[in-house]
Order: sequence, then C-alpha cells, then structure tokens
Amino acid sequence: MLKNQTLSANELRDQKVYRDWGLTDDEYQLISEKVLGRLPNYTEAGLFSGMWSEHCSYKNSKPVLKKFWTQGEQVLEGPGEGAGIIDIGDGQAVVFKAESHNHPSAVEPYEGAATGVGGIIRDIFSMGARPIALLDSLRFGEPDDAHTKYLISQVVAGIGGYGNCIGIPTVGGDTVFDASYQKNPLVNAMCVGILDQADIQKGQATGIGNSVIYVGAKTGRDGINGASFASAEFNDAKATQRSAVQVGDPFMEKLLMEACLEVIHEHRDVLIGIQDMGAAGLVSSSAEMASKAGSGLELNLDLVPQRESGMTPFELMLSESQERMLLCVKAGAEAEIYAVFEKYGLDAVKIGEVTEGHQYQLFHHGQLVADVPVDALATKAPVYQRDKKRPSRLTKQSHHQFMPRLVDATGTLKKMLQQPTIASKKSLYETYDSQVQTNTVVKPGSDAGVIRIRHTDKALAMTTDVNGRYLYLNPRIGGEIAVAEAARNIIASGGVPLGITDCLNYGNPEKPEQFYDLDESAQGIARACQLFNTPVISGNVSLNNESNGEAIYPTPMIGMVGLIKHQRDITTQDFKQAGDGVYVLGTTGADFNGSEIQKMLTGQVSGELFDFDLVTEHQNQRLLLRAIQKGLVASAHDVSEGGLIVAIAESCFDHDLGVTLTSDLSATDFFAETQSRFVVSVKPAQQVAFEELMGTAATYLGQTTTDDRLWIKTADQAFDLPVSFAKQLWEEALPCRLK
Amino acid sequence: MKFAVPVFPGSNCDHDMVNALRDVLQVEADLVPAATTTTLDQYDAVILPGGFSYGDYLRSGAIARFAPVMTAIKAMAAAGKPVVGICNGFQILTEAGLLPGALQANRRGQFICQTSELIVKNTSTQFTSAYEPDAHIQLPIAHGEGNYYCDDDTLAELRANHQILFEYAANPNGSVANIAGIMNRQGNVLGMMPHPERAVEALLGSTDGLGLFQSLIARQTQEVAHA
Amino acid sequence: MYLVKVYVTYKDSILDPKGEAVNDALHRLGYENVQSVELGKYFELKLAAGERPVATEVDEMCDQLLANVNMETYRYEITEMEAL
Amino acid sequence: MYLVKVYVTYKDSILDPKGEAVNDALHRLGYENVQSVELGKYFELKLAAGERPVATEVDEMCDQLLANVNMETYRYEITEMEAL
Ligand SMILES: Nc1ncnc2c1ncn2[C@@H]1O[C@H](COP(=O)(O)OP(=O)(O)O)[C@@H](O)[C@H]1O
Ligand SMILES: [Mg+2]
Repeated sequence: MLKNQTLSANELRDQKVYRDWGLTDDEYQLISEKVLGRLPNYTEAGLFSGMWSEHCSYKNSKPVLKKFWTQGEQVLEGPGEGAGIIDIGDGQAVVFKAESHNHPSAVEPYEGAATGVGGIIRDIFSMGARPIALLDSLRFGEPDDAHTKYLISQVVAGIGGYGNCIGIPTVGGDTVFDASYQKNPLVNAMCVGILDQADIQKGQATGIGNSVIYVGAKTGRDGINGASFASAEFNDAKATQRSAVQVGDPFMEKLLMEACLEVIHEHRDVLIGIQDMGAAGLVSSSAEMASKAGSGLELNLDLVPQRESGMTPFELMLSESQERMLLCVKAGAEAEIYAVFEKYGLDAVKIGEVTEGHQYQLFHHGQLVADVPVDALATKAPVYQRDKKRPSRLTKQSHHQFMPRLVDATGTLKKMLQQPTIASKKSLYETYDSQVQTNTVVKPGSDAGVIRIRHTDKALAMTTDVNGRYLYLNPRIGGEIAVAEAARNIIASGGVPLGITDCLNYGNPEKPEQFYDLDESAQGIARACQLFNTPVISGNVSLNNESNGEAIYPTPMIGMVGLIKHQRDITTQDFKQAGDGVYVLGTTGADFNGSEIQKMLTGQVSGELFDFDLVTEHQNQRLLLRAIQKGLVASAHDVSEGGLIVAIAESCFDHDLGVTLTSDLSATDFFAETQSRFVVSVKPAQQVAFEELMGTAATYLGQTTTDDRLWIKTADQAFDLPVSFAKQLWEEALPCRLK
Repeated sequence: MKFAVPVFPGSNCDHDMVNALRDVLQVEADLVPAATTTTLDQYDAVILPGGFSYGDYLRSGAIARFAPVMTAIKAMAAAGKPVVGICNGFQILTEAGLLPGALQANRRGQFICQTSELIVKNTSTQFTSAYEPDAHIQLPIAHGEGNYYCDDDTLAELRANHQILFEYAANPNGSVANIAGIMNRQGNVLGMMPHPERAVEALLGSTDGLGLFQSLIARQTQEVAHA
Repeated sequence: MYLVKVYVTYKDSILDPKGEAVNDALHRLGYENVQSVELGKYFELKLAAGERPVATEVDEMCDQLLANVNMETYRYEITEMEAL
Repeated sequence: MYLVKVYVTYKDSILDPKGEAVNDALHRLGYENVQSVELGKYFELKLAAGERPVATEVDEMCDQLLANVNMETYRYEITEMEAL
C-alpha cells in the first residue's frame, strides 16, 4: 500500500512519488526551492502533502471563502478555529460547525458516515462546548438500484450508530434523492454545542517548554493521508490505493469527550490549548496549534501510542485514526492531566513540547526525521485563483418557464407525495435517538429541530437546507435561496436566525466551469447572509465530487441556528385543531423551472431559474416572526419543494386534521415553488389581529376540520382525497422504495 | 428519599435521570461511578440509566454486569429496596440475573426512537400504584436491542405472578407477549425499555412517566411514616 | 501460547432476528437456495499458558461473558501456537 | 443440501473496538493470560443445491453481503448434509 518508505530525497524527486500524494510538481518545487532550500525527505514531503491538501489548506477555495460575511456583533469566534461561536446572552454561547464525509462514505458507507459524525463532535467539544445536537444532510442517487439502497441504509445506520451511542440527539437534517448524486453521495454532518463563555478554548500551543499531550485512541494505519484522498477526484483506478478504512469507536469518544470537558472545566489554569486530530491527523493538529501561537514544536514519535508495530513517521503523522485529541499543558502539570484521563481509562501521554523559534521537528528512534518551518506547513500553502467561466449549461439555458399541464390535480398530488425527495423521511430519522439529553422540544419532522436551553426560557432552532437543482440552474440565486430557505425554517419555528455554517460540495475547481459554480454561489450566500444578519462562522469545503468527469449539482449545504427567546414562541408545522383559519403568507407565481413537479413530469430540471427577491423574503420572514411573537400563530410551515400543496398536506398529517380551502390560484399553481411563502394556521380568536398585522401579505384560504378530507377548490379543479390516505402514501413511499 | 444513579462508562441517560428526579420530582439523587462505588447503603433506591455501557459492544449489558457497583446493587435488591433499570439498565439487570429473560436485537434489526403507547398491566406494585389499572400511557422508546425474550415457562411464571407491568399497545420490536417492562418475583426489581425520565415535562411532549416516580416516592414516604 | 476460536450461536428454540434479516436480504438479492441463516459470534483469542488448564479458563470465560447462556450456546477449539 | 459455515473477521490494520472491549473486560475479570481478542461474525447457512456450484454462490454472497470487503475477510467451509 504505502510502498517505498525508504526512498531517499533524490529518489523521491526523480520518481515523483509526491504526485501520488496530491502534491503537484510546482508545489514540490516551491517546497524544495523556496520553503526549505533543499529537497524534502520522505516524511517531510508527506507532511506537506497532508497540510497542503485542499482539506487542510483551502488552497482552491480561500479566495471564495473570503467573500463570505463573517462579522456581526453576535460573533465571538468566526471561521478559523475548530468551530465558530455565537453569543446567546446570559454569558452563554452556541458553537456549531458542519463537516462533509462524502468520499469516505462512498467507499465505506457505515464507517464513513459514523466517523464523519465522530469528527464533527470533536470539533465542538474541543472548543470547550458540550454537544447538544446533531443534524445530517444527505444526498443520494434515486433509490432504485441495489447499490444506492445499500448506501442509504448503511449511511443512515452509521450516523445513528455513532450519535445514539455517544448520546447526542439527532434532531434534524435533510435528505434528497437525485441522479446527480448517484456516484457521489453527500454525507454532511453538523454538530451544535453550548458553553459558558468563560470556557472558550483555543487550539494553540504557547510557552516554551510546555507539554504537548496526546490523548485518546492509539494510532494505527487507518486513513493514512486521508486528507489528500478526500481532496482528489474519484476514479476507478485509484480505488485500489486506499489505506485502511477508519472505524469509529463512539464508546471511546464518549469517554474522551467527558474527560476533555472535565479538563476544560476543572483544570483550566493548566490547560493552554486543545485541538482534535481530524484531517491529516497528528501533523495538522500539532502544526496548527504551534503556528497559531507563533511557537516551535518538537515531537518524539516513539512516544505516540501505537496500535500496530513498525509504523513509520510518515504513517504516524498522517494517520487519521479516530477519537484522538492533542492538548497543550503547562510544564509540570502533566500528572494532574493524566489523572483525569486515567479515570476514564484513556491513554494520555506527553509526546513533545513547545520550543523556541518556529521550527517543527520530529524525532523517531533517536533521529531527527523532519525539520521544517511550522508556518510553511500550516499557513504557507499556495493559494490558487482559479479561472472562472460561465458553464455552457447556463449560456444555452432556455428562458422559457416550464408550465405543467394538470388534468388530474388529485392524482398529481398523490404522485407528488410519493416522490422520494418529498416523501416522509421518518423511516430514516426514526433510527436516530432524537431525545437523549431530554432537551428536545421539536423532534425531526417539523421545519427545524428545537432544543431548549435548560434553566432559561430560551431555545435553539436548527436546520440544514440547500436545493442543488436551483443552483444548477442559477448558482448565485440558488445560493441566496439556500440561506433564505434555512432562515425560513428557523423563523417558522419561532426563532431569530443567528448565523450559519456550511459544507460547500462541488466538482473540480480546476475546471473553470466548476469554479464558476463555486464562486457564484458563494456570492449569493454572502449576500443573503448579510441581509439576514447570519454571518458564516464555520464550514467546510468538499471539492472534486465528480465521477467520470461529471460533477454533482453545486450543493452548498447551509446549516443554520436560531435563537428562540421565549419557549412559548416555539412553533411547529402541524395544524393544531379543527376550526383554525388557514393562510398562505407571500404571493405565488408561475415558478416551475427547477421544481419537483418539473422533475416528476419531465425527468429533469431545466431552463432559467425563476425570480427571487431577497428583500421580499426578508419582509415576509419578519412579518411571520412578529405574528409568532405576538402569540397569533397556531402553526407555521415554510413552503419549499413541491409547493403550496405539499406544505398544506404536510401540515394536516401530525394531528390527522382535514382542510376545506378555496383559492383563486389554479391547481397547477399549487405546485409552483415560488419562494418566501409560509402556510400558517391561526385560532379563530386571533384571526382579526393576525389579518391586521399581515395586511395584504397573507391570503385566507379556509379552515381546518375534523373530517378526514383534504379538500381544496382551486380556480380550475379541486384537490380532494382523504387525509389518512395522503398520509399513508407519503409515509410509506420511502420505506417501500428502499425495501 | 434519596436515589442513586450509577454511571457506567458509556451511560448517556444518567444526567437525564438525575435531572428528572431533582428538578421535576424534587427528590435527592446522586450520580455514582460504577467502577468505584461498592456500597449504596445510604440510598433508598437505585436506578440504572440508559445508554451504551461499555459501548454495548458484546451484548448490551454483558460487560456492565461485572462493574463493581453491581455488587452493591445486588445487595440492595436482596435487601428488598427498589432497583430499577431503564433501557440499558434493563439489559444490565437481565444479564446480571436480577431479572429473567434477555433482550435481543429489534425484530427489524434497526434502532427505533419513537413514542410508544403502553398499557399498565399491574398497578398494585410500588412502581405503578399511581397509574389507573390498564391505563394507556405514552412513553418514548429509543433502543436497538429491546426485543424481550424468555422461554415459555418463564413467561407463564411472569404471568402467574403478575410480574408484567408494561405492555406495548403496538409491538415495536418483536418482544415476547408485547412485554415492555417486568419486575422480579419479590416485586422490588423493575426493568423496562421505555424511558419514563423522558416524559416528565409537558414541554417535551408527555408527562406520563411521572407516575412511575411518584409511585416509588409515595411508597417510600409511607414506609418512613410507618417506621 | 494458544489460539482459541470460540463460536457462539443461539439455542435452537430461539428466534434469531439478525439471522432472519440476513436470510431475507439474501433472498432479495436472488439467492433463493438459501434455506436458513443463523448469525452468531466468532472470537479469536490469544491466550498465554497459565497455571490452570486452558479449557477450564475458556469454559469460564464463555459462561461468564462471551455467551449469554440463557439464549446462546458456545463451542470452541484450542490450538497450540508455535512460539515465535 | 449443504451446511455452510462462514467466518468473517477484520483485516489487519482495521480497528476492532468490539474485540478491544471484550479484551479489557476479560482482563478486569482476572483473565490476565488473554493477549488479544478479535470479535468477528459466524454464519451458518443452509443451502439447497442449485444450478451453480455452491462455492461460487457462497463467494458471491460473502462479497456482496456477509462480509464488508473494505474491512473484512472471510473464509468458509461447505459440508454436504444428509437428506432427512
Ligand atoms: N437525514 C435526516 N436526518 C434527520 N432529520 C431529517 C433528515 N432528513 C429529513 N429530516 C427531517 O424531516 C423533516 C422534513 O425535512 P425537509 O423536507 O428537508 O424539511 P424542509 O423542506 O422544511 O427543510 C425535517 O424535520 C427534517 O429535519
Ligand atoms: Mg421546512
């Protein structure tokens, strides 16, 4: 697997082995000529390949990420650390981040998904926060072939297997099926934590002579150089050169989490920095900790706890064995720290110390095996400004807006409810423990998951969203909509959006047409974030999601967290009782390009994306929030995929209520995916006040009933079917397809 | 009244249990480490919490049953004090032989998290006296191995002695005779898969778990009054 | 040094839900010839020679931990390994 | 009819958290002689004779379902059973 471990520096240069690790000839030259002034040896070249991978260095995406809006007075810690932090008052803060594990999950779905969850949890507790919730955003091919079904069941099992065992509730996510993701499934996991602001940690190593302590699982030959593997395009020839698959050990991580939080809370006077070992394992965590602090570092690799014998420095430094953390601790305080880990039955070993100067030095069997400037590894990777070209799919796009012709409104609705992307995801999320920690007020199944903050009147709402089809038709507007939709879900749940994290899932940025998608959508995201006052506080980039030259839809997953100031404002999507008034907030247009109905009827999405106005979106959101905060709203559901009719049907299901509605819209319009809309129900006593507040923004449609009947009279046809039957179609579609 | 809640490595509903006891039921409750606790004499009752003790890597509860605290728990059970196991706690109690039978993987092989309707089958016990006979209650379940198994003789015995306290209204996991919770012959050791501690606040969806704790507390208060 | 292979399976009278699931999955994949599947555990232990006979130790370990004798049975094979 | 016994174990280099947990538990119980534990799966399949050779079928079933070839290896034994 990793042959030629004994190559000399010259042989390495001549045989260009570094290319297999993802370093280009130019990068190799830069290292030899500018950074070191000599040829790197085998280990050193390996360190650079890990640290200069896209995953660690963001060398292709940095110019794009700079466009994000990261300010906002609520931000305590923006992008850069393990995770971002936002003030939520009372001396507390919320910490969140998302991480993609697309490639590992495509190769080994159960463990890939599980270790994705494990990794994002470490990011959160390494900041000093206790993880309180998980979300998962999944994209698969159409659930028809055996392999896709296998991927789905294994990925979902892996996410549940890790989260359930460690005891963090999975409270939300989104799941979309489209042929675009057939060969490149997306597995993005998000973790949310809370902390007291006094406990905020940094991943840094300062103070000459202070100790670098390794804690957690032993290092094995798993996931070696995974960072550069994750950054590479898939093709079948490469499949053979994988190193060992990483296996998650959630039990170990549970102990590690408790031990680290205990150190952070009770030994803060001697703890200087803490960081998880994620991509590029030991080298990335240690080099980043030293570089951030402007320190040098020296590690003795013989002291690294090892699961296997005969591991080389290259393997030890680049292994991505899971469930490991790195601490920097005041000299002399080691025993105090060891005692905490010992209590949890975990390894904790001093493997090196902070040194004078700025060199990064590794010793192995008494020999100096690497000696490079710390910053060269951590911050000096080249940054590429990639070429950008408007893709031909956009230049050739038709301006024509697709108009479905509906002969049978009810029949179309029945079919729509069974589309995998529209159908209930209950059979998937029911395998996740969504209630452990006993703070979950709103479980998966509504617009956002809601977690109360114990001993306060507050709660946090959280969601993940993005519709790749919209970005495929217009990356910039699609990017705006992704943020808008996330905000809509937070608002509908009674929350004020606080900020976002993201996973930018794209194709190969070296292709100008792919880079166009990345760059344009980042600008759309940035603009929307500024308007909604939701700064980007953390995120992750996953490029090269391509197979055989074909990229996935541009899919920037947006993870958003909002603050619900009073628990009485918590709102869910389901109609609450018969006799309530049903309204639609926002106007409906003939917007069908990129819609679920276009996909359902034509098998694909095409044409120019419909118009979208961020300002209207923002106004409608504010209006709904005000109505919720005034106590006027019984239920609120954002309108997204499938349009108004799907939103109304979904609102009926939880309490098995019917509706009798009338509208001037045509039956076809009920499938339009015009943005900026909500379905709202209001108790009779509050309808006057609600209508006064809404003015012309909301339209009355009718009432909820106790009848088992969804009945909507439109301008042309009626939707008419038993709610119980609609619900059955919607709930059984996915389990049936996945059998 | 004072409860002990042992923390096994990998327990993850331990804090939930203590929060329910302290914040909602206003009784004393301590977390006690399973590896170093050898006596529970100062407690009136013990509740083994849910979670994945030792990762549940061999069989759920199989490794936990050897934790040092188990000696103290067995002593408590022998002394007639209430011993309750919830979810993983139930699995540990069966592995330890304090309750009959065993818990297997769910019939469909998947973890299930949902609200389950239960029927309270025997209300003349110290765990269920606060419920109406045959009451239908809603409690969350969250388990991958909650499929209760016992042989026919054991089942007959459980029935004859009214040891079955909770039955599922709609069997979610394949349990024999829809069993969700049982007690021992002596009536002081209870094991159940559903999570009463997740159902003690209306904000979180159900308060039907309160009855179990209230039954226990009422019984204990009576005993103190008698003494 | 000994290599001990331990096989743990359900007792005959006990329904094996995991085995059933595998059986169904194999049928769905088109392996109609499969009549039944039982899924058990397979342990490989390396054991240094001690004071007590190996078989006694293994029996004890199985009874205590490796199998749940309420529902499972076990059998094992012990082979002596060459010292390295 | 055939009885097929399939043994699935982790490949070298792959972490086996389950085996580790059992190993630690055995040590805590005082079985200090235990040097290592690996925990794998053990299948017993009953297979009716079909058109294709049994071994071919078993190989396929292992590759497709019974083992995860990314991380596991398998071996099997096939014995012909007496018709009853
Ligand atoms: N993979 C998943 N994990 C957890 N919850 C999920 C997942 N997929 C969907 N859900 C839940 O299902 C519900 C519907 O999801 P979705 O249709 O994406 O909602 P929306 O369109 O309002 O964003 C939400 O509550 C969501 O959290
Ligand atoms: Mg929604």
